[in-house]
Amino acid sequence: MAYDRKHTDKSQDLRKITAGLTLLGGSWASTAWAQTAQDTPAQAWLAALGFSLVSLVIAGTLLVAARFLRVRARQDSPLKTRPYECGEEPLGETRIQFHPRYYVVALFFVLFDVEAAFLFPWAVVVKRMGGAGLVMVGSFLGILLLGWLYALRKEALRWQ
Amino acid sequence: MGYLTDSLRALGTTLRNMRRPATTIPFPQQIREREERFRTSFALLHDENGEELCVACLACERICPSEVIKMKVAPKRESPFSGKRRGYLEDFTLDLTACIYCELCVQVCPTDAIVMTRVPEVPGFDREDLVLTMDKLYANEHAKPLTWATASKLNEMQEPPKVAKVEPAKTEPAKTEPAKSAPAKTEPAAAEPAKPAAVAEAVAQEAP
Amino acid sequence: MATAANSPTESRYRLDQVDADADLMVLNFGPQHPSTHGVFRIKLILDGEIVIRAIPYAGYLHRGVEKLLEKLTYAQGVPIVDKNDYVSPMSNEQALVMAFEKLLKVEVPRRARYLRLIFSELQRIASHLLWLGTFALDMGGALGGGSTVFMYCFRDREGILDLFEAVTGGRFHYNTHTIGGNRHDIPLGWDKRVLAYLDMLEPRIAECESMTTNNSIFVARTQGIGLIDKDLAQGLGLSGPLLRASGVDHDLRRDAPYHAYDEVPVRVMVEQAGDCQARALVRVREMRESIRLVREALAGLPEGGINSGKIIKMPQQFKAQSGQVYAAIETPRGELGTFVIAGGGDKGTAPYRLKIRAPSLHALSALPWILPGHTISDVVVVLGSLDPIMGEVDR
Amino acid sequence: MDLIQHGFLRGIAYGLLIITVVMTATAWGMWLERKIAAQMQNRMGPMFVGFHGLLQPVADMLKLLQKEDILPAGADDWLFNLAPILTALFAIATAAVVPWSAQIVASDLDVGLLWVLALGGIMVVPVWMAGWASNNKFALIGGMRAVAQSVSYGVPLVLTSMVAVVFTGTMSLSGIVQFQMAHGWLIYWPPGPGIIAFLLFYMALLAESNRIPFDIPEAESELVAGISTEYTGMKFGMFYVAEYVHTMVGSAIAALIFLGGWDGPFHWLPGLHWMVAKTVILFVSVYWVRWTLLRFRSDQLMRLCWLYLVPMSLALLVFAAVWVTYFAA
Repeated sequence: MAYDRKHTDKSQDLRKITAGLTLLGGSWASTAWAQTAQDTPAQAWLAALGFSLVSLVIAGTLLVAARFLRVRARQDSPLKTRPYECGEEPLGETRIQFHPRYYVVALFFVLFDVEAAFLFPWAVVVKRMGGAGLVMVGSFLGILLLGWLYALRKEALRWQ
Repeated sequence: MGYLTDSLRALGTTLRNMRRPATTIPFPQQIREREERFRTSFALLHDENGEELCVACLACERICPSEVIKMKVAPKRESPFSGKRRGYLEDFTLDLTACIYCELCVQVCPTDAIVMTRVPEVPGFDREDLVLTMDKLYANEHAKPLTWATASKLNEMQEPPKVAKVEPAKTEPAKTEPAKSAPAKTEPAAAEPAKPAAVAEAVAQEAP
Repeated sequence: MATAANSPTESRYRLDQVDADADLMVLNFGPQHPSTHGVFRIKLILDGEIVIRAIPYAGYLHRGVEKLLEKLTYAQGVPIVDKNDYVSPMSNEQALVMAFEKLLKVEVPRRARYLRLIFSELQRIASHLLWLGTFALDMGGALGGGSTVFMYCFRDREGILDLFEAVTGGRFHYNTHTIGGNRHDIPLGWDKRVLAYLDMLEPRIAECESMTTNNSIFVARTQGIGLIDKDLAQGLGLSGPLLRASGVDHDLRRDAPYHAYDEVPVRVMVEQAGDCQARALVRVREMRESIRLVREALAGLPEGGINSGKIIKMPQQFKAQSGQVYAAIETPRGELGTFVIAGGGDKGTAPYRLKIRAPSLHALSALPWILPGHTISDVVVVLGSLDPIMGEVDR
Repeated sequence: MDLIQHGFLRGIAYGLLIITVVMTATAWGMWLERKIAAQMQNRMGPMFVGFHGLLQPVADMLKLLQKEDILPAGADDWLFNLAPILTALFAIATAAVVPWSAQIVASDLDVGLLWVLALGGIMVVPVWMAGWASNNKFALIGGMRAVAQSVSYGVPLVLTSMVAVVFTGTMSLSGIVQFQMAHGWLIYWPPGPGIIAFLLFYMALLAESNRIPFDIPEAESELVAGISTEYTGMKFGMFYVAEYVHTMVGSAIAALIFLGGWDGPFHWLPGLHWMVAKTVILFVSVYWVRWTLLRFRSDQLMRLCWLYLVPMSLALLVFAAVWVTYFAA
């Protein structure tokens, strides 16, 4: 039947290609870079900085390359730069004062992310801190949960 | 949570579908098999002697809902093959850019002269390429496979079965009493389904 | 809720919460938008992401079909309407042809009526499949699960197009109905192909269901969204699945049988909720019901002619000097009616006035009532659940 | 001097290598995704550029490079141009601390996990910049949604990765892997919480990398293209690439902290192979999910996060702390 045609099985090719690529690249890389030195923290941070620098350069290069390679229209029409609004003339201002109802989320976020900042140092040394640390953090989390429950009771997350 | 189980079920569905072969047909390399009646472009035909079938009766030009057919009628002259006086085309244009492929021109043709082809590809880089002139239409007769439908076949198919005859499309010949198709009798006598040639004459007489 | 809103601006949702100090954003949603199902524009007045007012604008796809039909003769008019509801072209032909037949007092043979039923039910399956795909696309995005459902639906719908191609030779532009019957009889072995196709389709619908209507994400997105209650639905003149989803048990196929629906009875699918989920469920169930109908009709397909004899030979062959008729059929979208006043053209060979009552237009008229209170995300869901076809709305 | 040589220069050298590899892998990851999606939808996907469309990413890149660069009227040009660079920077720089095997790591920070989470969290700033600067309503709403969603799902992400920190007692990614090599992968040991934490982390990862069912910031059926509506050419490409790099690095992180990183049952296979295999499996699974599910509405998403994911991850954290304090040997 016409709706059930068979002409090529490409899943076979797909599987072969992916497997081949991984194996080839992997074995080459693991033999080439088989040495490393134990880093001091300073070295590690500098390395991370160097890495970020490279990523910035690469990101910048792409844009600069695009600037040179791009095509330009011979005539610029004012319509071209008009913000897209489904093909209609944009109505009213875009950046107005309005009510996205997301500020509750922001408040929640502040609540929990600050908490996360406090918890991370503890998380590393949880075993050394022992039961005392557990009680401290537990009470902290308890207070947090009370706040969370209060927010829920106030229906802070139902903005419809 | 229902979300998790439902999502897993949906993931199973897509996994199952991954095993099915692709239904895509990579078009230029591979052309889909078309049905016998598949209709697209047009062709004008010759009869077995090599004479043009079209008698320039203007029936197709008149029936065309989007008015894409333009015909120029040559003066009547005697046919070199049969010796009868008949009409001839001087020019014929079919503008595919506005054609809606309704097949009415095929149906009204008294001599089965115009038919449709089964090949939809009418490639071209110009709008001109989409305008089928008489030369192109006559070239299509052999260049492209033709569809099943011609005027006489269409008319035969639509005719109420007065006599029990084998219709091409039936799984079983209509051996049952034809009285079942009662509506056929209520039909007024205006356009009694006649033989193609008779209709041709009738239409040709009406033409100016 | 028992009372319908009195005006489009008045909503049944918690609009009292709209912040009086905030500015309102005016957003053009469409005409060039990925999920307006064509070229359709809604001017949304937003408070944040919440719609407080929606003003629909139709007419971007106006082609003057009704006027054109008044210029063409009865015989020529039929192929023109195929493009109105471009998702179920045959329904347009049927609605028009039925009106003309009523006007010109032409009988349709029994076999043709059965064939019309089979075609229209297959058309319904195709249309609902396309709707399911695009509805999922509205919810799942072109780069996500939505497009997967979309592809499945299109893949399966392709089978129906193949079947129609085998009968009529066209994949979209069929022109297979004619005044007094059908133009094409089915070819040899076509019924077997249909049955094989239906057998294949049934499990595939279940597959699509597992990704949509049976999926809790889908339920979360559609339940309680776009509520149209009974009063509103009847007041706006909605029809088809929209009306049935609102709890009104109405189906022209059963209530005013045409074609062969009096011989092959229809089970009407009704849902009470009136929200987007109910509409989706009604449509999916209708697909199953259509499969059953096609099977039954194929089993009982009578022999005989397919045309009452007036084979179209020239444009002016049908004449009607006076009279006016209205004929309606139940298309996948609802009641598609054609109203004709005879006597146009020279010697009455064309309609004097022809009006097409398109169900999608009525469906869209519900938008100002049901959109307020929803978020932008819901706008596409509500619009998708109404299943509007712009070609039919603007004509 | 030693600092420069072994720190900065090594970072640059490794950066060049790893970024090249990661970006190339990402490019073909896109190809792979398109092929998988195509197979799933019974299509063929890219077929024309190269064998089975293998060169499609190159063609796409060339196309994007040549596109006309349009600055919409009324846009804030500084923010508008800065946003894609910053997005790409943050997305790629995350890879700095990812150990691809015991040896191959650009910078083995002792707070590697924090680096990843911080960069992932700050990703929201350029996204919001893009949304605000475009002077487009769809972009603005998309940006707002992106902020809300990123910020929300950042919390379970942080909390679940903290579960791993509690179990392993270190924030260095290679330290976490070494712990798992000694004690078993976190996904199965200790039994129960590991797998739940992994699932939560995975969901948060989907949300952070804007993948369906959590892709409301982009939500092209509603917001046309969300924040990238007004972006053309390479600037759009940067968002695109950043998204994929983000997903790929995120999969690598998930593989590291829950699936044992370069550890594998057969040690005759190099560690890199295990790591790459796990990353690719997670990467593919993200796309499998993406091409299967429908998306949530934004408020449902927030509610899902704050009502279920956050308390669940908090409970897991407490459980982990109790386990580590009293039950772990």
